[in-house]
Amino acid sequence: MTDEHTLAGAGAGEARTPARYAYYPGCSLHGTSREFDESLRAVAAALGVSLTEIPDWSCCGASSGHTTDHMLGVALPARNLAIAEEQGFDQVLAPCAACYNRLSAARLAVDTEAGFAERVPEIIGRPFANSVEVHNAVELLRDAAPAIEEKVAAALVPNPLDGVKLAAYYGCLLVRPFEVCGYDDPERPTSMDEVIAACGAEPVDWNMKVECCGGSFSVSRTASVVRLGRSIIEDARANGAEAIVVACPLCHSNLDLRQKAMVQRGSRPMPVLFVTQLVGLALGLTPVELGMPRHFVNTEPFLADLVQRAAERVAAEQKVKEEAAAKAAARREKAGV
Amino acid sequence: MSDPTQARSAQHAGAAAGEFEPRITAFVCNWCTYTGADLAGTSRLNMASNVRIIRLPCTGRIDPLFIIKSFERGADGVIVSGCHPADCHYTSGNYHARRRFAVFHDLMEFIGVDPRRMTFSWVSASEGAKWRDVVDEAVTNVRELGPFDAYRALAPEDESDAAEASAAAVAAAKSVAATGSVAAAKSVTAEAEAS
Amino acid sequence: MSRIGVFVCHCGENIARTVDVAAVAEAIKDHPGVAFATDYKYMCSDPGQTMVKEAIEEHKLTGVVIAACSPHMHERTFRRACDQAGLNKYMCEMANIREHCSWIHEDRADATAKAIDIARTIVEKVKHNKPLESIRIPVTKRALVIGGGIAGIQAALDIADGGHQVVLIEKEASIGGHMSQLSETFPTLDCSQCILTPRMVEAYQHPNITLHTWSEVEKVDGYIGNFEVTIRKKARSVNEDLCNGCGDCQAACPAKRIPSEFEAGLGMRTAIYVPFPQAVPNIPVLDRQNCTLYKGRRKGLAKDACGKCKEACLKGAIDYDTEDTFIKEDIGAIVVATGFQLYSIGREQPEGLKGYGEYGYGEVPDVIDGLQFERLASASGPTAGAILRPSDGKEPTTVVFVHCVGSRDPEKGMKYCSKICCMYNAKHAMLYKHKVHEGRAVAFYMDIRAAGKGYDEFSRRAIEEDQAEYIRGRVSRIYRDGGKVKVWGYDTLSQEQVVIDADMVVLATAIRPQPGVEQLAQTLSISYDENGFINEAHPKLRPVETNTAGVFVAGACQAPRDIPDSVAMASAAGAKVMSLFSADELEREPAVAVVNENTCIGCMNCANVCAYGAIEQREICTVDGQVCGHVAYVNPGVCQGCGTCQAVCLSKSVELQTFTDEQVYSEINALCFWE
Amino acid sequence: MSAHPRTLAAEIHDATGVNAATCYQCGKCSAGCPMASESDLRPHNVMRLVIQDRRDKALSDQSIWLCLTCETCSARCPNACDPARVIDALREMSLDAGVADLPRTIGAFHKAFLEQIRSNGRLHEMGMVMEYKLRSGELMKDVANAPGMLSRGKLSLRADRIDGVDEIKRIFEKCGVTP
Repeated sequence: MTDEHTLAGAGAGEARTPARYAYYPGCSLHGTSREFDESLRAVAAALGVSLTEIPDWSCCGASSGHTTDHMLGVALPARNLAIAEEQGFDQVLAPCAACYNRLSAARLAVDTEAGFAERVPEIIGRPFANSVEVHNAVELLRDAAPAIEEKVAAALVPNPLDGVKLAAYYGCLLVRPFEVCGYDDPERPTSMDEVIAACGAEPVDWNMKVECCGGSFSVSRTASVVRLGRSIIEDARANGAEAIVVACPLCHSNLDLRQKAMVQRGSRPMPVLFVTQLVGLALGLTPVELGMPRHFVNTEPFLADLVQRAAERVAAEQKVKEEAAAKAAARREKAGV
Repeated sequence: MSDPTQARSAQHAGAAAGEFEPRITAFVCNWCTYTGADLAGTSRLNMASNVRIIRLPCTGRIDPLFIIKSFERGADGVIVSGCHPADCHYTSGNYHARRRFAVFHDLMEFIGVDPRRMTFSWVSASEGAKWRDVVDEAVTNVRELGPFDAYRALAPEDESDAAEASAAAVAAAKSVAATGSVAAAKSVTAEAEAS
Repeated sequence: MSRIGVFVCHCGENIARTVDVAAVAEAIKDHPGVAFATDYKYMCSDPGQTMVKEAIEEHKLTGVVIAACSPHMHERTFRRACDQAGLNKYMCEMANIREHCSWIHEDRADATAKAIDIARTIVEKVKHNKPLESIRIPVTKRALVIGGGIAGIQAALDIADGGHQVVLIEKEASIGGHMSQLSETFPTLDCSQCILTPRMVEAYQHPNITLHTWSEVEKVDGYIGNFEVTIRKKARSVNEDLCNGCGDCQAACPAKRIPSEFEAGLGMRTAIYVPFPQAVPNIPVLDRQNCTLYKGRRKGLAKDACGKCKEACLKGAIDYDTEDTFIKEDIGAIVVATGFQLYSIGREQPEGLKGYGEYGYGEVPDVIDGLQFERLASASGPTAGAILRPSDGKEPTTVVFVHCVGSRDPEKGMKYCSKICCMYNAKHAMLYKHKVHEGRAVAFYMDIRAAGKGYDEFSRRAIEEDQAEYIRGRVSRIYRDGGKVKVWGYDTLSQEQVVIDADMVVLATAIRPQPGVEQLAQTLSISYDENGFINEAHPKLRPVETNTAGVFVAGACQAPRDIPDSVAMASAAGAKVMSLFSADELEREPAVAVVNENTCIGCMNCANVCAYGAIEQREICTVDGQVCGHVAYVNPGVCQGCGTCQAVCLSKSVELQTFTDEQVYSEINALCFWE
Repeated sequence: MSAHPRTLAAEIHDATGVNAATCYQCGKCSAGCPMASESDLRPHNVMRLVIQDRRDKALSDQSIWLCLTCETCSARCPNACDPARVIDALREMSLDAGVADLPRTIGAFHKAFLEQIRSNGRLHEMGMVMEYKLRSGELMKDVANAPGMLSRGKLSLRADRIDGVDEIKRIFEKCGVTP
């Protein structure tokens, strides 16, 4: 029964109705991670996916909610699902991994826990049939991978991401617990790697894909976050990644905002991109449109480098062409004389 | 899965209050379910005491008339249980039984018995706990349906003619075992009714 | 008027605790047709049986009901007693008031009432029992052993030495099974090949043993003493009579990079191959999946793409066009010894298993399983016995051994204990330390289960003498970290996280039954448990019998087993077979169907549903020999007594002895609920 | 324990559906726990306390508040003991019992967070940080980042309050939660 919603659309976009989502941005995308919101909207537009923000949506409670009270942790997300239902939607897009996890967990709880199906509507004071599927941004992009590939191939300008080594970082909330998320393998997820590949970049094989970054301790227990974040960044670096790709505001602010404390002085900073920003770049959107300047780890050197390498590739190709042309010309002359 | 203890606690409460206590006859095969019931015993799995077991070599041996007969003799419910499909000790007996009872099930209301009074299940020799659950669930269900006395009138001392009353339905069920068609069965029974 | 004696057993306290046995005897005493009723502490005891015998004489009993345990427990016992007292043994039945009553109820009143019902029901049945004679059937003194591992070999040799014919079939190209892959064996560290190979040869050369390798059971008909087994000999493409095992074909084969099953993927083989040098028989098979010629044929090439082995074979033993052949064997008894497989925990998982992505098996080359380590440690293995890790062929200086991978793991693997891993992990740690003295061997375990002669001493030796570091705790993650393999563990004794930079990790993955054992079990109509292991007839008293008479079980196909257990079990099965073969005929319950020719309308519904083909059509002739119709006839030798025919009989003309309509209806009526 | 006729394990079972008795202390949870090095009780120790019905220690130990709910333990548990969920339940009980020894900072964080939601329906990070600092006393920590956050538009000074804020208040009341 839980599969019905958590697994829906996994690996099969066509299984889902034409991409029309009730959009649940969540607090972070209105605050510390607005570039996630901006880049998602931009990419969605480019891919022809319609997002309708859930009117008057409220916070999902994040870890503070369920840590304090199980029912609170279910009721807060449920209110938003109920509104989406009211609006006649059958699927919600929750790009923030924390929100996605809480919304999905709430769905599961209402489906499986005794009495919840009755108590939750009573508590949120709204009718609630628990009929709305919850999906995350990676899921959306994985299913759109073919479309992305096409667009990248069709582009007139060279793809700046061509061959760039990127580490897909899933963290916890996107893949665990499997009963709640279930759209990808909890130990060896591949969805974000598929998106990276679709963008023409090269996903690196590394070890910290699903390790925890310290999540909600960013403010309250920074030391832990720094310790955990360091091992993640160093492993990505050790495996040749030029940047880390994430789909979770918590992971992002931890790895981006706290990175100074994580890496030794002098070592090259490791840009941390939202998966939507990555796709945006592949689709030819500008860094500004994608909110890149909002990052703490300056992405400009990285982006400049990409452009540079792209230019070099073009030049190289050009050279080959010209030489070929020259040879041909020479042969023609011989023949002519 | 209904709460296993429910049936029993209710039973003792009921017995005390002199309330309705379902009487259930179980037709089980010797190799799987009977042995499974033995296992329930050796595992000391407590269960409702309303069920009386009649041992047969195989569910394939169970003649639908047995079931009708049981109801006619005042059983409030009947359990038929044998080996899992493909596990039949006699390779295919339970398959034929299944085929037959599928039809028989359709004919139940026709002969005035609420199908919910019947439980068909597969309990293997290693499923003592499952047998316990089958028994307790059957008892709970039948208790809800209340006593069955539609056939009381049909219960004379000489059973034979009472048997005739429902023989038509059975003949139908049997002919299906041969023809495999429910429609055929229904028509046969209909004729029997008409005549 | 029948005179039935009812004997109610206390079974010590087992029945008496919850059932008022005296009350049962009292209540049944006045039941019509009951001549005598009593209760006693242990009916199955000698005095108890004597009591039954005396009562039969004294009260001129025509039938006996023993209200005690399950008929599966003691029916034989009491029927024998009646027989000795001169009462036809089929006039004796058990009323099960223990398993089906006293053991499953608490309320004494309920239980007693039910016990009386049960006794009454059986009394009513016995009233309609008829004296019957047991059926005597001939026994074919020829055994089939399925599986050529150590268990199968042992069973085959024991039976053959006992002077009986044995057909031994093996689905692989050679007998020997997993034991032939092992390096050394616990707890003695003697070389596996050295003790096994002679047995393999012995089995091959034994005058009483017919060996079919590259063969499988296709079909089994008949019953104990009289099975007819169809064996599929898979197309070998090599004529077993002509081949002299010179090996020229292998040398000539161009397809040389096929992962060898025998080397657990650590070595390569050719497309035409003998699995290993000591193979028995030393006759190659052609692996058509990987053969260049057959690949070509599958592509539909006009002419054959290869043919080198055929050219190379001076005996002309190779034939590319052979097909599977089928041979029928008359068999009296069958021993199932199909053995085990190791649970492979790579990315592809069997239905319903979550697998172990966290352990990186199949992705990190230096994470291997127990069998692969056996091959590394084996003198005949791909490294000639040197412990070298797969990724770069270097000698690992730190090796981690992980116990219970997929075992004792209800959530992600098997919930049972695989039994042999604790021992072979200790062995592996030792072998490694013996070969790499400076090396570090770390074992993560949950419990050390070393119950067996010399077993605990052995595993202690690994720790005390060979300094294997044993850490109590499961491993959480294993991944490649540069040239190392990182292992995240936890020491629950020192309460610390443990991270080890290993060079190689050996996973002791769970023991599972061979694939396809379910189908085989269904072919033999024997049962298997939820893990696919063959069920024994009784966990304590009939450990090598199955629920189908004449079919026995030995070795790891019944549960995870080590070599000594498998061999012991095989010899036990062999002994069972020989006791079956000790008589020329065997007795069978006369539970067979009989047709009443006067009422049979010859519709042959019964024949259609009979799973044993026991029912044939017979012509009815008039006095002057004119055929005037036909009726059904049941062959008592073939009939197994399921009674399906009776249930579908439209004219009530077929009757299953011991379960007649009369008997069943009496039982139903005995449960008359109208007060 | 007389105040608690029922065992801790029984209450955990009601709250989470987890049968603590299935935990055989293999330590796989603790082997992968990212916070193990920082907390005295590791996931399997917590399970042990539940099995042994050591309520006081289980509810009052600080470790349960150091759990990141990253779910690694639950994802790899061989017995579906779901330590993450059990710890969640323990935290709740611990608060109800008023014995929670949560590090001031973390407690302050959760309180500040929930206070924000209760009064605005959404998280106003700036407000949250203020609230948090007042509660935690860590007034100067992270101020260095604040300007950067503001300049990058990551912190807004104005809280956006939702219309249905009363609904949210009611949800908190009905769940009996007052930050």
